Amino acid sequence: MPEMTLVQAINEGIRFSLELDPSVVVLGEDVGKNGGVFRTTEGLWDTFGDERVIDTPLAEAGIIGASIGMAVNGLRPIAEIQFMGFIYPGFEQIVTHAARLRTRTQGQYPASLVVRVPYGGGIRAPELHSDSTESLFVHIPGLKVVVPSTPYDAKGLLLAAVRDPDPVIYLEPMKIYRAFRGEVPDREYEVPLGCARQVREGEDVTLIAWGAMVPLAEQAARILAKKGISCDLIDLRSLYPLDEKTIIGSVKKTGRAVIVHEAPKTAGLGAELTALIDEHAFLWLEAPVTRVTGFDVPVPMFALEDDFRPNLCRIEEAVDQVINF
Amino acid sequence: MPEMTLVQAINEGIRFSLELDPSVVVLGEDVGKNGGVFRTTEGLWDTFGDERVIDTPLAEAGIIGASIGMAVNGLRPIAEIQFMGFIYPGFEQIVTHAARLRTRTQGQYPASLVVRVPYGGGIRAPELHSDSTESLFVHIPGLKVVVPSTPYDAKGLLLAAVRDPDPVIYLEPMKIYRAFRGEVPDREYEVPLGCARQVREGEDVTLIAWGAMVPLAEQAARILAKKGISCDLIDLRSLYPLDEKTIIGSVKKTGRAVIVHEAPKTAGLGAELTALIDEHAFLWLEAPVTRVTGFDVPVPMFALEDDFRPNLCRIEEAVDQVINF
Amino acid sequence: MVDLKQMERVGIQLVRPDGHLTETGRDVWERMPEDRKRAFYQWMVQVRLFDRRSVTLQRQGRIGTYAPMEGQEAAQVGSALALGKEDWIFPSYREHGVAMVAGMPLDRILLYWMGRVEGNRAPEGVRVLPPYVPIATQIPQAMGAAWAAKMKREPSVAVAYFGDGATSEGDFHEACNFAGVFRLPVVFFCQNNHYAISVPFSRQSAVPTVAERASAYAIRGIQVDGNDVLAVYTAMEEAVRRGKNGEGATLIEAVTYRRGAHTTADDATRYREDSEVREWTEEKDPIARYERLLMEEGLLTPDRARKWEQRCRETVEAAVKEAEAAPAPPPSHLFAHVYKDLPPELVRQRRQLTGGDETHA
Amino acid sequence: MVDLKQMERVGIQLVRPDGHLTETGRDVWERMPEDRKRAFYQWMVQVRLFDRRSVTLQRQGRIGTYAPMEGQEAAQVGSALALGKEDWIFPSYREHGVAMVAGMPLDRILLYWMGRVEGNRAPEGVRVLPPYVPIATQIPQAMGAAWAAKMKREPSVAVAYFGDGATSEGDFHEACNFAGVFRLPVVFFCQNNHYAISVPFSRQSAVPTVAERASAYAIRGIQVDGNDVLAVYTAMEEAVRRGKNGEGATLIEAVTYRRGAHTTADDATRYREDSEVREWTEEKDPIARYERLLMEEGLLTPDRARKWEQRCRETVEAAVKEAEAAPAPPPSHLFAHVYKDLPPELVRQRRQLTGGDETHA
Ligand SMILES: Cc1ncc(C[n+]2csc(CCOP(=O)(O)OP(=O)(O)O)c2C)c(N)n1
Ligand SMILES: Cc1ncc(C[n+]2csc(CCOP(=O)(O)OP(=O)(O)O)c2C)c(N)n1
Ligand SMILES: [Mg+2]
Ligand SMILES: [Mg+2]
Repeated sequence: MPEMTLVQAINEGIRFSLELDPSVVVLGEDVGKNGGVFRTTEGLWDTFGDERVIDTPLAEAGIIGASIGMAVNGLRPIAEIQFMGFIYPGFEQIVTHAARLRTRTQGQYPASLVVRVPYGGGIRAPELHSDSTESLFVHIPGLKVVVPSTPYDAKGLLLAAVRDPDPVIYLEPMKIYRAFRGEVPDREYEVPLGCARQVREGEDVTLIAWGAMVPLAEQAARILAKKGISCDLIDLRSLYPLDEKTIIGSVKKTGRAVIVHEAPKTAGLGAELTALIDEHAFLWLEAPVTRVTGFDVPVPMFALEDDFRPNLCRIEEAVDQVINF
Repeated sequence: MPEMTLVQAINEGIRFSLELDPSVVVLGEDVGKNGGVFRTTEGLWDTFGDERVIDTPLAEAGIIGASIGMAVNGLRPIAEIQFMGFIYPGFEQIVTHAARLRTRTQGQYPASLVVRVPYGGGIRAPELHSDSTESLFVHIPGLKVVVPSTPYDAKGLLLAAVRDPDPVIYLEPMKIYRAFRGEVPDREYEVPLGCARQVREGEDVTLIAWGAMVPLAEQAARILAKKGISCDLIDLRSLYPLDEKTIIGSVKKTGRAVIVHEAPKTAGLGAELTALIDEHAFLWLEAPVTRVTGFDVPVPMFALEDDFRPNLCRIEEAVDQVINF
Repeated sequence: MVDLKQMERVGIQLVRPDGHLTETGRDVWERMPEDRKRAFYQWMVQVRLFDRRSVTLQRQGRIGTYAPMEGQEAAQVGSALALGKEDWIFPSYREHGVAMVAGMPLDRILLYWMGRVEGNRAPEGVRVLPPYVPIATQIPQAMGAAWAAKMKREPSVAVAYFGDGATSEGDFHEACNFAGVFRLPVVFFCQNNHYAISVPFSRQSAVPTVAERASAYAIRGIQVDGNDVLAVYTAMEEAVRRGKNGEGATLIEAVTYRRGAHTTADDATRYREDSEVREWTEEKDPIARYERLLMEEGLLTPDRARKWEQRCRETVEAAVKEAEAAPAPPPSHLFAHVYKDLPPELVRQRRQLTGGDETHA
Repeated sequence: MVDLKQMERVGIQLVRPDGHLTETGRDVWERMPEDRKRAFYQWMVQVRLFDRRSVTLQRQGRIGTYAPMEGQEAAQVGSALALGKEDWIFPSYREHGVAMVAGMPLDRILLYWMGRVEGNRAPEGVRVLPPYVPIATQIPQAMGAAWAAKMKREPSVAVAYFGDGATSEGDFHEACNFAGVFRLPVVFFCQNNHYAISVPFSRQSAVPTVAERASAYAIRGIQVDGNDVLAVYTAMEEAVRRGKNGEGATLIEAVTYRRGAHTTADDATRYREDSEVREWTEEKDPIARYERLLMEEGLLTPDRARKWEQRCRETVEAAVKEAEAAPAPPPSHLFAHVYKDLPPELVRQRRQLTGGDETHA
């Protein structure tokens, strides 16, 4: 099986989607001739032409609004927003329309589209390029939100997202775009939305992470294992819907949970996960659910980004804390 | 002391602000000659003129962007967004700039401004007029978010918000704009941001609510009192920063908490409150923190809005549940 | 065909306010089939009666807040009649006239204003999207639908209906710009009724017409007398033809006036002069003008007018009855169309709402 | 004063690419003080050397991703030199030249590209906002700052600097529209360098110039040769004068070219022809042209040019040293300016970060 980076796997996923379904189109800034600023769409413009891989003007509301209109009229758009920090001009179109069109039209126009968004920090990107505001989208009923953390999942989730009847925000953790390679089957396959990935089995504490936090949590789990603490590590993959069964099941087993995310803490997705666990596994909990997150400050410029982001030390401390509560 | 509705008290607050500080300006759609679609700015245009109470073109990014620029250049803008469902075109200006300008300029330009936003449902308003997406703003570091639920607080919080050095999202619960009158001193006073209001003292369960949910929770508390259950009812008033002391103190006393909000449940502010309580009062909790919220569906058109919104029955049930857990 | 190019920017008028045809108007008129001439009238009357009835229904508390469109009948009927079944309509909240002409049943329109989401759904084959309440948001979507048609090589246009106020929003700009760059078969149909709620157009725009904004996008811009149904129809027909011919987008500004308040919750006397309202009502009414023309041309008699009015009233009444009799869906209908398949948390929430009663809505 | 009105839409050029003055250019030149003539040159050289040095620093890993502006020196220097201390500058991420001229110390600009937020803060009295990275967002804010100046009756303009790509964003439209409606003293200064990253202007706009978009807002629109420092300066001076005179806003399109990549992370060969780059570099360079003029006018000798270059290099080196020596703030600096006063949760988080060390950052 070929080994690829996350970026290559996403590219594969898009390529397969374009090949398999003539109604799929890709649109966004620099996605065509340039192959995307991260090369995610590399080669697609050459293969599928200017009508299916479209460089648009610089206007996010235009891109997402157009995508909704295309979906209404029978296409399957994959829109790219260049960085999560630049999705906000298109926020209204997502929140007010993409998310609600199925309900508003009683199933007639479900706005089946995918919005791909590189997100998160850790790559010393310029200012305002490192937002991680996934919880904003998770709060909006009608949307689905997914994040791959392995090349395998990247392709499979993308194929699933494109075929999904509902609008999907597909987040791409930039930090691990090229951090490692993984096996990616050279065929059509789907990783179903709504299912978490059990990365590692353990008994003492549940670790929940997604995107670029997964390899970090894995590393933490390995270190902790040496100290005799065994972690049940869950890669959420699907931020909405949540795989409650896996999450709750794990916490019932371990009695303890640590959530790791890059976004600021207050009202981040960690809060929802805590509340979910509290609701469904209250009697099993041996310690408060603990969040290791970005601090509640604007995502800093890169000189301080390592101080802002969760790190091994903070994860270990949190695990210590819940173990010794 | 004069008795006023919430709308009148807000109007008073704006009027005082305009009188006390010549750098205060009011801008938005229909805020001038028309006095605001809810009459919140009634009479102000006549008194303060077209230069200080400004009818703008229909463009929310323009309104909020202009407000930020005004703040940079020494004015104190009070921007009105007509309904919360229409704030999203201005979302980028709020999230990317208003919230971060103090940090980005190292204190030089703090973007001291107020964005007033009528929000929530329950008034049989037309479609898409009833959003309650406060948690989106609470998640953004750099913003403050407040909601009055009494005329007294409405004026006092507004005066405090206008003078606050940080950008404040001032939410106005439309449902109780005119639902009742309350005493409002005819003088300058501030209700400090960051402080909750203890509405009712009780021993058995903590009820947390804000905005239009406060009178509902009060009613529930009265009914429950008759059944022998005493509620400690907290009106948050300040959604960010949270008055942790009051919240945690109450839960430590009662051991139980029910949170009531109109917004959908998943990743709503109730999640953060649950996580906060879990973090700080874990050992005091006798039952899971329970959320009574809007369902995770797009805010419906008004025929079904009563089914969507929290009601007495659901609050009582939740209290029953946590009491009998 | 009429050479509209010549008339750009001056505002096209084919029927004068006094009901007389202009010279070009006469040309257009001669070539127009009689049933179309009648259709203009019939629809305008029907739309107006529906609108008036709706205002009354609101006063009686039988529907919620309503957005009246009286005064804009020519703009709506004229434009909608120029569209085919293959064309897409992305309306605002004031386009009841457009929706009706396009095939939206009257009772559904009423249901919408009763706060019933079922009123949003068009019958099969009627390409009318639900009313777009957040201003200007429909414009990029219409552009996208047009783009899809172009890619699929389908001869169809998409029309975005919006008001003068909407032209201030970024969405208007972005949509027009895409339409220009990609030469899309989209029609931007702006009813300039002079106000965005209370804000006059002069505070919305420093240029005196919406139409001239087209030049910033290299798309065609036309200003028509929006109270002249013939002119509106002709302009729209030409825009549709151009779109389907691959000649790109058109921005049509139909200059008109809403006689009533912005919505039934609005008090228009706070910001409009009586004399202005009177002028538009008495001198520039779209129906009176056209009625006069039809009578003069021998296509209408007072008697037939009365009969038609009667028939419209019946149609409207039947729709009111039907809407009011439409069985209310159960509360669980909240969950019916949020996702194709409900996630577990939503299944639980629905159960909570129904108290365990799991029958599908 | 030069009558710019006449030259609107055709693109103003006062110095030809070969370094010769046009007829009008000669007029302008004669009336220009000598120190200004030198300043143009001196700043352009300094800016270019700074820019080249920054690219090298990036390659050496001493600063982060950097946005080079070589080729746009005339547009930036010419426009910035027309501003006074009382004027506000809302720049994009490529306006190092503008910032420098306006008084932003070079080491701060470098600090910014080292990922240090302290680089964002201008010294007292320097009205330069931090670089605006999200495209077009600075435009409404500049408009608002100008509005405040107008209300306060202060003779000052606000300038929004942005690129050709930015004109596609809704924010551009909304800001221009407000500026037209309220006649605000704002200058919209667009450097049309032909590309938004890889996307050529022809895919950004169906109209061939940015300047003509001004007509949609009833504001003045001017296209200037952005590589002609004299023309840029003159256009900007006039726009500033108009603004301060209550004549409203101006949209200036400075036609220019970025020689290098979009940023150091970009590979421009993927989307630009070599020949195009060569043409702009060899035939239209803003500095070469002006250098030639100065030499011909006897204001510059090769020797003085070398000396000036040397001095600039030293200035830049000193700034590099200073920036690299600037003590890094502690991690707790993350919390230094989030709010005026830290809420309890943030106090706790800061403590968590510092391990209890509560010294203020
Ligand atoms: C984005 C947004 N902002 C504000 C509103 C509130 N609002 C509803 S209608 C309206 C005026 C619209 O005016 P115009 O576009 O001229 O259309 P008209 O109502 O005159 O038909 C406003 C401000 C809204 N619905 N959406
Ligand atoms: C809202 C937003 N969308 C996308 C981006 C990503 N991006 C950064 S620069 C750029 C191109 C800008 O082009 P232009 O406005 O012409 O300015 P130039 O870089 O040529 O100076 C893009 C798309 C961004 N920064 N902000
Ligand atoms: Mg209008
Ligand atoms: Mg550019």
